Amino acid sequence: MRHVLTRRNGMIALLVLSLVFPFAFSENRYVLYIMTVGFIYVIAINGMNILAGFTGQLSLAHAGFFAIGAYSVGILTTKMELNFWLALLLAIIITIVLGFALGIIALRTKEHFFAIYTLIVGYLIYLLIDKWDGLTGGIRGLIGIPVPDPIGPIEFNSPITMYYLVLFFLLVSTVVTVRIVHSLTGRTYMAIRNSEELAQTLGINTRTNKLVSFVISVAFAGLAGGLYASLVRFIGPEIAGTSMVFTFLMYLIVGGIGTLSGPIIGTMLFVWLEQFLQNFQEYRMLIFGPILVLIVIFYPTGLAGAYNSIRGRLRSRRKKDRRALNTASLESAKIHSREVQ
Amino acid sequence: SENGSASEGSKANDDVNTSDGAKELTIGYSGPLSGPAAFYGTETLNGLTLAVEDINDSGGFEVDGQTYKIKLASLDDKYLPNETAANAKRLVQENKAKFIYSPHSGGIYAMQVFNEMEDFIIMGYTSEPGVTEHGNTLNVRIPPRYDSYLEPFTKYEMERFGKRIAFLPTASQYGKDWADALRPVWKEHGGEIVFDESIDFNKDTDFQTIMSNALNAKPDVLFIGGPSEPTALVLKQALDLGFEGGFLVMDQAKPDQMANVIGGGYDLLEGMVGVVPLIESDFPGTASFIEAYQKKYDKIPGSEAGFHYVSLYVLTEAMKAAGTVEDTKAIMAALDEGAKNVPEEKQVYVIPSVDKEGGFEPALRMAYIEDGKIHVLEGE
Amino acid sequence: MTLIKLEGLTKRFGGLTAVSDVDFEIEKGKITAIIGPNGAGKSTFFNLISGFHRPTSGSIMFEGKDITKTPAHIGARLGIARTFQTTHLFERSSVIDNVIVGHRLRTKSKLYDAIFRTRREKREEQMAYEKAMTALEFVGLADLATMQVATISQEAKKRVAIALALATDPKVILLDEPAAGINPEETDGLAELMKKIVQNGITVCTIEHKMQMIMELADQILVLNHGAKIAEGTPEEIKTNPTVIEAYLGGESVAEVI
Amino acid sequence: MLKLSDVSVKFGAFTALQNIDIEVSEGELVVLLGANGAGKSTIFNTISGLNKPSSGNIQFNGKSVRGNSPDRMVKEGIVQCAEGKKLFAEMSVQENLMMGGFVHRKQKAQLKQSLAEVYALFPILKDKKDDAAGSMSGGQQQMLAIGRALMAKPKLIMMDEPSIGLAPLIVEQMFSIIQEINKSGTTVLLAEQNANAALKIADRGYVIENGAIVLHGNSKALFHNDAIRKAYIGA
Amino acid sequence: MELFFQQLFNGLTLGSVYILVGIGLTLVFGILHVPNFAHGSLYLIGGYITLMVMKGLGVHYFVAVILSILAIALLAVLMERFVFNPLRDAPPIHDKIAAIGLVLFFEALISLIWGTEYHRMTTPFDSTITVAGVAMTTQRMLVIVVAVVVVVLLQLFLKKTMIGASILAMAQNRDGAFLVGINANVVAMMTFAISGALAAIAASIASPINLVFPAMGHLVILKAFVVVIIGGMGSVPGAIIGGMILGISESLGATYISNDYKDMIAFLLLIIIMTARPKGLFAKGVY
Ligand SMILES: Nc1ncnc2c1ncn2[C@@H]1O[C@H](COP(=O)(O)OP(=O)(O)OP(=O)(O)O)[C@@H](O)[C@H]1O
Ligand SMILES: Nc1ncnc2c1ncn2[C@@H]1O[C@H](COP(=O)(O)OP(=O)(O)OP(=O)(O)O)[C@@H](O)[C@H]1O
Ligand SMILES: [Mg+2]
Ligand SMILES: [Mg+2]
Repeated sequence: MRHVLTRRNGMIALLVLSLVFPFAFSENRYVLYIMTVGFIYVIAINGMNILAGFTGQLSLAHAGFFAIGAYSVGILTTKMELNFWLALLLAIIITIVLGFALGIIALRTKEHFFAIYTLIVGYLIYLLIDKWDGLTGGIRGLIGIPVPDPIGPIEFNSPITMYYLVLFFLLVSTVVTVRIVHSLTGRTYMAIRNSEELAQTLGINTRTNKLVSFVISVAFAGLAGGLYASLVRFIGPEIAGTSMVFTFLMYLIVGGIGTLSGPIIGTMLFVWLEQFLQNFQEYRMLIFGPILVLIVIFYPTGLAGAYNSIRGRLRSRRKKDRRALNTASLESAKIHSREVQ
Repeated sequence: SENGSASEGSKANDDVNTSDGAKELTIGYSGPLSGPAAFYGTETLNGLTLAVEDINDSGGFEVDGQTYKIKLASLDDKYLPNETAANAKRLVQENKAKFIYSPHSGGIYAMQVFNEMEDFIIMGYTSEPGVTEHGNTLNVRIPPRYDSYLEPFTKYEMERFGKRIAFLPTASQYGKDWADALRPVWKEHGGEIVFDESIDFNKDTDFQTIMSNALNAKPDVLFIGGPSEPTALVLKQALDLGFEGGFLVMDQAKPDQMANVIGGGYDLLEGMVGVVPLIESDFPGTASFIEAYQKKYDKIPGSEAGFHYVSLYVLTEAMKAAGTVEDTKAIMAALDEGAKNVPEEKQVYVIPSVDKEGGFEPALRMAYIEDGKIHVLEGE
Repeated sequence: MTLIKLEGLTKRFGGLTAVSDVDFEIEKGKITAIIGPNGAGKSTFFNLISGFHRPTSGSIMFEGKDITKTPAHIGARLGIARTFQTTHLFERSSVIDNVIVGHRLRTKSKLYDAIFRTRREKREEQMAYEKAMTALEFVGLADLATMQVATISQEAKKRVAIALALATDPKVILLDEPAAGINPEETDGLAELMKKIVQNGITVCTIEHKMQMIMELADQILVLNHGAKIAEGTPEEIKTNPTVIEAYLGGESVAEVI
Repeated sequence: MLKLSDVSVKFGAFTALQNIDIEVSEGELVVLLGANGAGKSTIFNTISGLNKPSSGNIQFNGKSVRGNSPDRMVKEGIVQCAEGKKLFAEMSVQENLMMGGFVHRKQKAQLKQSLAEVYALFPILKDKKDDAAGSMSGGQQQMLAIGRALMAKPKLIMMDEPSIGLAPLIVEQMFSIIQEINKSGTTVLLAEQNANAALKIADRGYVIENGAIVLHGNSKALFHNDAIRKAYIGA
Repeated sequence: MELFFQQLFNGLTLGSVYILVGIGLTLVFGILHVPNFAHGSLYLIGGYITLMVMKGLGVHYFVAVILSILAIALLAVLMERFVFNPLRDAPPIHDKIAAIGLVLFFEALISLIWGTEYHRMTTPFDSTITVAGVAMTTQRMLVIVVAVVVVVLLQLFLKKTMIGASILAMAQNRDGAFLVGINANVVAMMTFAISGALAAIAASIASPINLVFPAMGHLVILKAFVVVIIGGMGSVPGAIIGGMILGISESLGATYISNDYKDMIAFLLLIIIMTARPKGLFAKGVY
C-alpha cells in the first residue's frame, strides 16, 4: 500500500489531472483562464522559491522582473512586431542580463538589507515603467499584445491551447527546479542558506552561487511575465508593483517556502480562494487578512511543510519506541542514584 | 453590499423565470470596490443599483413580448486591469452576462481584448477619447469626451485672469491625456504655459513643494484636477501660498465636492471653471434621483452615479428598440434610439444621441464661480 | 618542510591591534599548537590564514605561493580547512548532508549539469557521498550519518565539524579550541583523532587551552600575547619559558592540574 | 534555600530532565557535574524560569517559585550567568554591567558600588569599559557575563560552565573568584565539566547523566569516587 | 533664493513626518529584527481616530490627538501580543507576511467603518505666516515643533533611563535581557506602544496638510523604510538624519531636478548609499 502513495505517483496523478482538466471545463473559459493565470504565477514563484527558499535570499524585486519580462514581450511584439517566440526568448535574455547586473550589486547586502534593497529596486522598476511613457505606454499600459504565433498547425488563440502552452512551461520550470534542488548545485544553495560563513570556509564561492541562483530566479520571472503578457494581452505598470510581489510571497509562504510543492499548492489554493471570496466583496479582506495571519502563525512551514511533518511524524513512530526505551533507562538510573560518603 | 454578487446565481440567468413570469437578465459590473479607488467605484455601482431597483420595482421591462427583470452581478477588480479581465470572463461564463460595466479605462482596454470574441458589450465609464478609437464594435462610452471642454474652459479663464498658465494635473493617464489635449488649445489662443508638471496623488505626501515651484513661475491660471478631494487640497495650498488667479479644473473633480472638502461654500473656489455638479443641474430627472440617492445612501450623488443611472435606461430602451436581449450588434445599433426613448422623469442627464462608436453625446455644460456663486453655462 | 609561512602578519580593528607583527612557520605533517591568554588574537590569527579577514599588513605564503589576499573560499580550495570556536554547522540538515557539502569544492558540476543530470553530475554526487562517508568513518561517526545535527551531542558536533573540514581534502586543518566544553575522556579521544589526521598526511594546527593535552600532542607551539608572538618552540621549551609562565601558564603546577 | 523536588522537563516528546531533586543551603557552593547534554543548562534554565517544568516543585527560601517569569526570579535573587554569555553585543562593557543591575535601578548609589566591585574583580573590564561587548574575546566576554550577573546582587548565583574557553591562568583565577564570591556570602550553584577544579572549591556536588541525578554527596567523597575520577577527572 | 528657503521649509515639514514614522519603525525593527509593514496601518488608523473623535465628540484637536495616541498605542500592543509575539521564533519572512495580512485587514476595516472617501482634517492651526517671502502655515510649524520635542524626549528616555536602555538591550539579546531581570514581554509591548504612539502623532499632525483616506498609510511606509535603512536599523539618531535627508532631497529634488522623478531621486539615493555601504550610513562597526 505504501508504495502507491509515493511522491512520484503523486506527481504523475497531478500531471494527468492537469492534462485532462480542460476537457472537464472546456465550456468554461473563466475557469481555464484562472487556472492559466495561476500556472503563470507558479512559474514566477518557482523562481522566487529557488532564490528565497533554497538559497535564502529574499528578493522583493521579483515582480519587477516579472514586469520586465512582460513588457519586453509586449514592446517587442507591438512596437517591433517581432514574432512572439523570438520576443519571449529575448525577454528572458533581457531579464537575465538585467538580473545579472542587479545581482552583482544587490547581493553585496545581506538579509533584511537585501530584502529592502530589492524592494526599492522593484519600486524603481515600477516607477520607471510608470513614467517612461514613450516606451511602456506609461500608466495606461500596453494595449494590443498579440497571442503567440502559431507553431505549425497549433494556434494559440483559444483558451485551451494557451492553457496547454502555459502548462508546458510550468512543467519545464518545475522539472528544472526539482533537478536543481536535488543536485550538488542545490546542496550548495542550501548550504549558503543555512550559513553563508560556513559555506565560504568550505570553499564555496558564495557570491557566484548566489548570483547564479538570482539569475535563474529572474529568468523564471521573465518567462512568466512574457507568458502573462500574451495571455492577458494588456499590461499596466501595476504588475511591477509592491502588492504583486507580496502576493507572490504570500502564495509561496502559504504553500511552503523551501519545499518543491509549496509554490503550486499555495498559488492554486489562494488564486481560487480569492475568487471564492469575491462573494464577500468589500468584506473579503476582513476574512482574508486574518486567514493569512493565522496560517503564518500556525503553519509556519506552509501547507506543504505541514503535510511533510505529519508524514515525518508517522514515519518516526518506530523511533518513538526507542525513545521510550531511553526513558526507561533513565528510570533505572534514578533508582541507582545514591549518596556517596 | 446590496447587490447580488456573481456566483450566487451561476445558472444561465435569462432562462430563470421569476414568480411573476418575468425572465432575469444579468448585467455585470467590475470596478474598484476596495483599495484606493473604492470610493469612486462604489459611487458608480450605487447609481447602477438604483437604476436596477427602479426598473425592477416598476415591473421590469418588456422586449419582444417577454418581461425581463434585471439582476446585477458585481465584482471587485481593485482598479487592476487583469482583474477586470478575469471578472469579465467570470461574468460571461458563469452569469451569462451580455453587458459589463467598468468605470476605468484600464479595465475597459483589458476587456476590449476579448469582448468581441466573447460577444458582450462593454459599458465603459471614462471620458477618455482613446477607448472608442480602436474600432471596437461592442463598446459604449457613457460620459462626454473631455476634449469638448477645452475651448470654453480656456476662453473663460484667459479672459478673466490672463494668459500665463501652470499645469499641475493628476499624474494619472487621464490627467496626462487631458494636459496633452489642453496644451495646443491654450497656445492657439495666444496663451503661455509657464510651468508643466503633474502631481501623483498616490505617491505624494505633500503638494506644497510642487505648488511653491509652480507659483514661482507667476502664473495667472492653474490647471489642476483629479479626484475632487485632493484637487481641492491642491487648490487650497495654492491659496495658502498666496495665489490669487484662476483655476481650470479637469472634469473628474466636482465643484460641490471640492467646496465640501475645503469647508463651506463656493467662495474659496473663486475663479474656477469646471464641470457642472449634478446637484446644480436641473434636468427632468435630476431632483428625484438626488432625493432617492440621498435616501438610500445618505450622501449627495456625483455625476458618475447619475450617468450610470441613466445609462441603464438607455440600454434597456435600446434592447426594447432592437427587440432582443441577446443580439449585441443589434443592441449597439439601437443605442441612439434607446437614448431618445428614455422616459423624461428618468433623465438625470439628457442624452440627445449616441454616436456610431457607442459614445453618448450629452449637451456640453460648464460651471464657473464668480463672486462666491456657481454659474452654469449651457452649450448648444 | 614549511607549509605556511607568515611574515610580519598584522591585523588591526580600529584602534586595537589584534595580531601584531607575527613571523611564524607552520611545518608540514606536524601538529602545531597556538596558545595564549584570552583575547591574545588566536582566533584572529586563524581568520587571517583562512582568508576570512584580510591582514592590515604582512604576508602569508602557502606552499610557496602568496595567499595574503585570497578570499576564504579560494583558500579552502588550495587546501586550508578550518573549524570555528563556536561549533558551526548546518543545524537543520542531517549529518551526512552536512559533510557532503564539504566535498563540493572538489567537484565541477555546474547549473547545466544539474538541470540535465549529466553523467558528470551523477558521478560527482556519488563521489561526494563516498567522500563524506569516509570522513565520517574517520572521525567515528558513520552510524550517526542520518541524524539531524541539532539532535546530536556537543562532542559529536565537534567531530562532525572536523569531518566536514576533512571532506574538503585539505592539506592543513585549523582547529579553534576543539576540546573546549568536552570532558576528559572525550578529550583523549580527540587527541587520538588529531594524531590520526596527521598520520594521514594532513597538517594540523590547533588553538587550545587544555595544556595537558597540548603538551603531549604538539610538535611545535606558538604563544601569542596581546597579538604579539612571545614564544615559540617545543612543548618542553614552552613549559619552562618564564615569559610564557608569567603571561599565560601562571606557575608550573597549573599545567598539570588542568 | 533552594529546593528542587521531583522536577521533570520535557521538550516535546523528549524528556530532558527526569525527577530531579536538588537542595542548596544558604552560603553553600554546590557543583553540578555532567557530560555534554546531560542536562545541566536545562536545570539552570528551569530554575531561572526560562523553561517550564512539566512536573515537580521548585522552592526558594521556602516559597514556591515554580512558574515564575525570568525577571521575577532575578528580583527574588536568583541570577544566572548563562552558557553562551548572552551579552548585549552592541552596548559598551559598562552599559552591559549597568543593565546587570536593572532590578536595582532605583538604588543608584548601590549600583555604583557594585560596579566598582566588579571592576576590582576584573580589572580588564575597566580598561575596556567603553568598548562594545561584541568586540571582546571569548574569555573577556565570559568575565563580563559574570560581572553582569554580580551586578544584580544575587542571593544565589548560578554559573554555567564559567571556565569554558578560558586560559589556564584565568581558569585558576576564575575558580578563586568563584570561591571569593561564595565566601562573601553569595550562594553558588556551579555547572562544570572541569570536575577536578570544581570539586576542589565546592562543598557538595551532584552528578547528572541523561537528565537524571545518579550520584550526589560532599565534594571530598565525590572526588575520591572511582567512577567519577574515571569519567570526569581522567587519570 | 526665496524659493530655496520655501522649499527648505517644505522639506523640513516633510522630513519631520518621515522622522516620526521612521523612528517608530526603526525601534520595532531593532527589537524584532523584522520590518513591520503594518506600521502604515497604525499611521492610517491614528489619522482616522483623531479625525473621527474631533468630528464625533466635538473635542479640541489636542484632546483628539491624545485619545488617538492612547488608542494606537494600545492597538500596537495588541498587534505585538497576538501576531508578532507568537511569531518570535519563526523565520523573518513570516512576520512580513503576517504584517501584510494585518494591512489588508485594517484597510478593509477602515473602509467599512468610515467609507472609502477622502476626508479633510481641519484644525485650529490654519493661519498663514509669511516671513521673508516664505509662507508657513501654523500647522506646518506645529509639525516641525512636535517632531523636535518628541525626538528630544524620546532620546532622553532611551539614553538616560534604565527602562529606556532596557529597550535597547532587548534589541540585542532577548535571553540576555531575561537574565538581568528585564521582563522582555513588557519591553516588547512598551516598544510597540511607543512606535504606535509615534505613528498616531505623525498621522495626526500631518493629516491636516494632506487628507485622511484608506490608502494614506502606503504613502508613508515605503519612505519610512528608506529612512530606517539610510539611518541603520534600530538607530534613532540615524532615523533623524535619514528623515531629514529624504525630506529635503525630495523638496529640493522636485525643485531643481524634476518633480516627476523626485521619488526616483529619493530611492536612487538609497540605492547608491546601500551600494557603497551595504548596511546603511550609520551601521555600527561591530557585528
Ligand atoms: N530547547 C530545547 N529543545 C529541545 N531539546 C533541548 C533544548 N534544550 C536542551 N535540549 C536537549 O536537552 C539535553 C540537555 O541539554 P543541556 O543543554 O541542559 O545539557 P548540558 O548538560 O548543559 O550540556 P553542555 O555541557 O553541552 O552544556 C540535550 O540533549 C539537549 O539537546
Ligand atoms: N571583528 C572584530 N572587530 C573588532 N575587534 C575584534 C574583532 N575580532 C576580534 N577582535 C578583538 O581582537 C582581539 C583578539 O580576539 P581573538 O578572538 O582573536 O582572541 P582569542 O585569542 O581567540 O581569544 P579567546 O581565547 O578568548 O578566544 C580581542 O581583543 C577582540 O576584542
Ligand atoms: Mg578565540
Ligand atoms: Mg550546558
